[in-house]
Amino acid sequence: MIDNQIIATVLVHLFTALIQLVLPRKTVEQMILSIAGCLIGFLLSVNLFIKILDGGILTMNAANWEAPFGIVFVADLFSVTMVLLTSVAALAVSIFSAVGVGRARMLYGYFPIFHFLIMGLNGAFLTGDIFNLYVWFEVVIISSFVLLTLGGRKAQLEGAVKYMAMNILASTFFLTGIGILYGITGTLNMADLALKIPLIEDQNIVNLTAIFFLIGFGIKSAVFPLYFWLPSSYHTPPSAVAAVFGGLLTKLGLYALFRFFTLLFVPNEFLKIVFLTIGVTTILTGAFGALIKTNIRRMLSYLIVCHIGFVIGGLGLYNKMALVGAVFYMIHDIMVKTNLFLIAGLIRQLRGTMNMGKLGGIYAEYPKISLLIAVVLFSLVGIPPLSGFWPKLFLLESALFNHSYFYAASIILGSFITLFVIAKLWSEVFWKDASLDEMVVDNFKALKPGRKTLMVLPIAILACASLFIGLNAEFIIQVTDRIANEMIDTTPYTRAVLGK
Amino acid sequence: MELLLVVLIGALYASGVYLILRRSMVRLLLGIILLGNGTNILIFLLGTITKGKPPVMAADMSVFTDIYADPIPQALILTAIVISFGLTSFAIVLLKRVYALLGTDDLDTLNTPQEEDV
Amino acid sequence: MKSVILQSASRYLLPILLLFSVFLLLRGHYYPGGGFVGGLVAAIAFVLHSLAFGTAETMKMLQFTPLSIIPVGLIIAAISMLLPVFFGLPVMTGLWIEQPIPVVGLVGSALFFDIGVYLVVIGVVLTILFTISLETH
Amino acid sequence: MLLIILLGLITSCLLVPLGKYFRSGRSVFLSLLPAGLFAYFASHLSHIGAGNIIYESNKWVPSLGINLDFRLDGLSLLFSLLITGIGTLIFIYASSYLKGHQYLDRFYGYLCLFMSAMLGVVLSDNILLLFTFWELTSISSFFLIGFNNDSTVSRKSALTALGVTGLGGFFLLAGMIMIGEIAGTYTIRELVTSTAIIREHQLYPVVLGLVFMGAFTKSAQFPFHFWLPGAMKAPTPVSAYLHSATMVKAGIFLLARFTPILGGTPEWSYTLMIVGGITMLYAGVHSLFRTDLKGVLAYSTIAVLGVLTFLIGLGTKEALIAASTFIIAHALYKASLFLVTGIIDHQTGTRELTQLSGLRKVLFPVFIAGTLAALSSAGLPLSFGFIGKDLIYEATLAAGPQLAVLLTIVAVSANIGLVAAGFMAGIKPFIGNLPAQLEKVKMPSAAIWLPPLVLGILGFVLGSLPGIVGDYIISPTVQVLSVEAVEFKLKIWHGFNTVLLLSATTIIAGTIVYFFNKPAISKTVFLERFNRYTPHYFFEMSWGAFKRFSSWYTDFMHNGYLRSYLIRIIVFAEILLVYELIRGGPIHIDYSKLIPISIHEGVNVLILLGALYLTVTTTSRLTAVVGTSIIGYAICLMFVFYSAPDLAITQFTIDTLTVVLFVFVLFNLPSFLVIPNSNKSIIVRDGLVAGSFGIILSLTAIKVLQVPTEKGISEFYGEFAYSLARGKNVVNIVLVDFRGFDTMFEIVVLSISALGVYSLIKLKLKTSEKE
Repeated sequence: MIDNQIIATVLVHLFTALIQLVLPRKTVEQMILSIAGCLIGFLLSVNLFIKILDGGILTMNAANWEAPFGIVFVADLFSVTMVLLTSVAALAVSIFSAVGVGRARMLYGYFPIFHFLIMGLNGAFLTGDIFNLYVWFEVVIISSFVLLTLGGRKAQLEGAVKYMAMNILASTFFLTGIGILYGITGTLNMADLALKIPLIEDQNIVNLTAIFFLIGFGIKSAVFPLYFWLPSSYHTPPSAVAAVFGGLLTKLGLYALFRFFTLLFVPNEFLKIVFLTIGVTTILTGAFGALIKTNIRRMLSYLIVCHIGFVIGGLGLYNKMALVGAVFYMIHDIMVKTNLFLIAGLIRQLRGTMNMGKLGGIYAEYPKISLLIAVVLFSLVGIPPLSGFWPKLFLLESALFNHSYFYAASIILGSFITLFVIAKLWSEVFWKDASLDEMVVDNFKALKPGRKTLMVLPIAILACASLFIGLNAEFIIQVTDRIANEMIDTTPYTRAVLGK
Repeated sequence: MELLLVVLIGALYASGVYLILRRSMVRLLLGIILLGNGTNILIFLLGTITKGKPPVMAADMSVFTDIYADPIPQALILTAIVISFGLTSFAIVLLKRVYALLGTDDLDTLNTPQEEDV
Repeated sequence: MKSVILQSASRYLLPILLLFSVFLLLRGHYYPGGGFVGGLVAAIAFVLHSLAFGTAETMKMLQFTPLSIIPVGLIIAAISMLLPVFFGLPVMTGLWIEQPIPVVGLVGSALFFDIGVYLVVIGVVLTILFTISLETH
Repeated sequence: MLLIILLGLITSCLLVPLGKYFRSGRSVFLSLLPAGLFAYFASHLSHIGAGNIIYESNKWVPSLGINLDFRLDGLSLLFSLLITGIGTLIFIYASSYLKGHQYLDRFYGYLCLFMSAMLGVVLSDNILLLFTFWELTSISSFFLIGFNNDSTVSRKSALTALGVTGLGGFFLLAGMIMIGEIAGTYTIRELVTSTAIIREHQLYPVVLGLVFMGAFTKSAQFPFHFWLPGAMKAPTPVSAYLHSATMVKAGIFLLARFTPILGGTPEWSYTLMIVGGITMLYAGVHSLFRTDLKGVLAYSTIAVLGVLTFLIGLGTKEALIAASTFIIAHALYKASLFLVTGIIDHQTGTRELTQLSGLRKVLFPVFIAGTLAALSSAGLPLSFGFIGKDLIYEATLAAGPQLAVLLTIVAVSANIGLVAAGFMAGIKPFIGNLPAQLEKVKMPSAAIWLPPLVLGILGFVLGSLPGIVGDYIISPTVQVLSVEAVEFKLKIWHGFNTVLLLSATTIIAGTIVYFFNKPAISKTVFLERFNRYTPHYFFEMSWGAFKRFSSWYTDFMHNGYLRSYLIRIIVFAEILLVYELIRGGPIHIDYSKLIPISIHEGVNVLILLGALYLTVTTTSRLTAVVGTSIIGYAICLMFVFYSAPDLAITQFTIDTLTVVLFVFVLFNLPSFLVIPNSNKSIIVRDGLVAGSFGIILSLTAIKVLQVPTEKGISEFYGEFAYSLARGKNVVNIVLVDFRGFDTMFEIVVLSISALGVYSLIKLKLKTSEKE
């Protein structure tokens, strides 16, 4: 089936970036191009999403070589959902960047690299070939290195070194895994692998291979005990960058884990225990860290870790309800975490710091912005009926049903600590009086009204997306339910790709 | 011969891991390069190796008549080599910047405490 | 670093290596070689030149910044990738001119793609090395 | 009913843009909302009073079984009327009490939100829907407690309250999910029919524990009661509304709702009776030691909540009647007392009992309101409180031969405390001599003294005509709570019996306690000596320890040393891999499949190993780089041996370029690795970790080599390379055609890294520059 539309969501960012590269000194044009590109990307992915939702899985054989001989792109509901969320987040961040990222960074390629990053994410979600996935991973990694170091501040470089070392290690594991998989099956196509792997006589080798992918993607998704790069680096780059990272990068790792461990390697008892243990420890680690951090972005970094634990645990339970919960959680998390880092950027613009001890008085001064932010904060906590509540319900239900009481307890603890730190953040940053001994630097007031809108609009867009997810939970559940079905029964996927 | 390569792969991975566990950033980078080399040889070996039969057809042929080396691992390794060149060169320059900023390549000193955040 | 022998050697080596790199690029479809290898060899030719004469001299000779080659190469490669779409084919499908051309052989979109790769590789390698060497000296 | 619930929510949303019009006295018009709702619910009195239940159902999230199912039965009607009725008075009161407050509109916004949420709790017919509203009450309470957000104490109290009720909420959620799982439904209507399944399930005690956690935290039962006195930092209308009349009773409501589902077992009864009993005694005693008016009221509220929990635990028909009646009685007189306290605070600027006296001379209507409320709280005949108290004693006396005496003693002693506390709050500030500094106190506007007076009078009106309440509200409520049919009448007069004697004893003893227990600072100080033994202290200490542990753990795990992170990652990978390797059993090598070694290959590998050794051990940076490059060239040679000419050329050029790059960069680095890294044990440890990693990889490779390789795809490439892709160098064909996409984005990777290098070198932001 020839359907170039699948790849259009990737190409639009490629060409946006290329045009921007030709205009290196024109930051305003780049800005406009960036927003336009993201908007087109968003429309394309909405279109694609609707198409997949109404129809079935679509594929595209790059270079017109039949799968499994060429590289195939597969748009199933899971990947398309991720693409759609990525494009929403990208749109918001590109608008925010117009004000949130300084001109100096724009002159040195901020926008093209941002688009390369989004392109890489979309490509990774859509590809049906493991080596091609590796290439997309590398696109993402190198773009994130550059975005992380862009500006070259001390903290940024320190974070980047750790980020780099651990992410390259992750790639090494991933590539090793690919080598072994090719060695035992002679193919790189995921659907083909899904058919060939169960036929291998020595399943021990398959399990061994699975662990390489587990470690590789585990590092990318920042699970315990592989998460260290995340709290080392996420507090350093500009908030627009941190928003993309916080919302999407770890989700790419999770996406890959879910893809590999539902399609290629179905978790056996041992792997289930490993995933569950990882889930529980990740939740606890994140919760403990978030509890004690007083810098907003450091705290958010740990909250990311904590909530990844929720999702991984869902994979460990490996039943339909848990998978629905896990995927729903990812959907919710992408919207909210992206937004929270943008909010952190806005707070910094308002007060010139992200240290909770020095912050305060925003509620008195900007009541409407505060209320907007409150909606996002409580979505994260999962106050019903906001978006975080529903997936937690699924996960908790599944955990209790399967007698995974440790996991259930850690979900409760993680949720409670999230609630507590978010309430603390609200009380410190918004309620507390602006401390008088510190000179408050309000860079926001000085902005022109149009630029103020550019900062608040993306937050409002994402908040609306969260509200939509929360109040329209039934729709999201239907989508995730289908995704979970696709994960459990992979024959539609392989049939769509291989035609048999 | 495969066994010798197996030993070599083990040695490359082991030295790579050993080097990335050092305090010096130069060694970290060398370790990463060695790990990359190890992975490449692993892919090469597991894709079955063939002596003296490159996957290139003779000028007057349009199909292969003889056995030939598996081209896929070669293509993969080529891509991987080039990609890791991109990554390492960026990393090497990062090393340079870190050194210019801190005056050392000691990885243990790369810690700005939370209190100094803005 | 600026030894006389190296200078005179590289003066002759530069054109020869460049020619060789183009040769590698064009015949890549039939023999070992291709855009990557060609681009790397060409880059090494310039690097040698810069080692002999100094980076500033090489930059002067090039008359354009290596950074600007990168988008050019990327765009060539991207267009040859996108071209089949306008013929209703999937992205990246090979398009061929059926008449063989002397020396090069059959010409198709793959060749343009390879040329794009060639240019990108030159641009990238030179950007990295020249930026550093200009900074260091 | 959905609309009824949403009205408050909509109003609160509308207040965001329209708030500026409601910051003045105009805000009093907002009380039309609760008043209207009250009228709506009141209009259902006769219908519900006849024992009918109104259901309403809207689809929301059917996949989870969460729908907007509502029910209006006696129990929900009782609470709805309290919420809207007292709400109306509070809305009127607040418009005057917080007059001129710059955030008055926000206050009403939160209040409307709360009212919606609370109505949602009592009207839900689906337990998860109930939970949804339950959490919303916690959140709105958080915002209201912290309303005076510039005060540190307010913020801390708000956080404590949210922490305690929030934690309870999560437990409740788990409990509800388990109930739903056992019974297969979340609808209360259906749950009532599957009582037996739930009660006999092995997880019943766990479910019970979880639900109790939710109810106890919300209703401030011992040992979770400590958030409630703190919550008194909220403006007085909030204390009156949320923290005495309605929200804290949500826990009681929950227990009542679950009585027909979970109740009646010994576990249920004894837990509730014990916890309720401890709470009422503990809080009753505490209330006598307080000198802050709100403190007195807070503890007496806790005591009442204890009584209610106790009665629901008792669970007999009499007890349930008593509980329902007492909820109304308490709501009326306690809200009134709070409002009186608010007026005193508002007009005199203090709530300290030791400084207040003689206020009847300046605040006469308030004095009347306070006295009426205090008398109702004491249970004087003709007051509604009297009927409530009577019923309590009736319930305890009917509890069965062994228990009756004990329970009655407990109930009487708690009630004595309540009587005294009521007098202290409602009468004490008004009698005696008026101190000079209070002579200038002015009468507030009618909007502020009418609500408590209305409540006070209502207490006596209902007390004189108990039949109305009894027939229309209490009897349908009890009907919902108990399984069998109930027939009863509320009466003023039961004749001379034990109950009357007990009531009289209570009032007399309470009065005596009141006269002998003079409020004094010294008592509060005395009480503070026991602070170390209170649950609050215990929770604070545990929370502190938990935080210290978190801090230690986080610093331990995330210590800032890259190498310690890396070693943990590697070791984790090794553990998993070794586990799988061991499970796989011994490895067999089929030597016949292997290619023989030739000399030059062997020599090449030896060179490689030598260079590797050099790279790892040298202390000179340059030597290390040279070693790495030798490795690269040797690998290149290997590619030549094994028929990979393209790879060989690429490896050669890339290796050369890497070395050049390294040399450029090392140019201004010191030439020796001077970092002290010589700690023997660390080197040995790292060596072991690295060595085992190498061995694991080697073993894996050997295992994989034993698997026969499929070559279907590469054969396809070979076959069609020329015919379809027009080329003879298959590797190149793969790169530009078969897998051209890889190459396309590989050059993107290269380009990005070049851009990155460029910006990394050229762009140096100063710290002062913005993000």
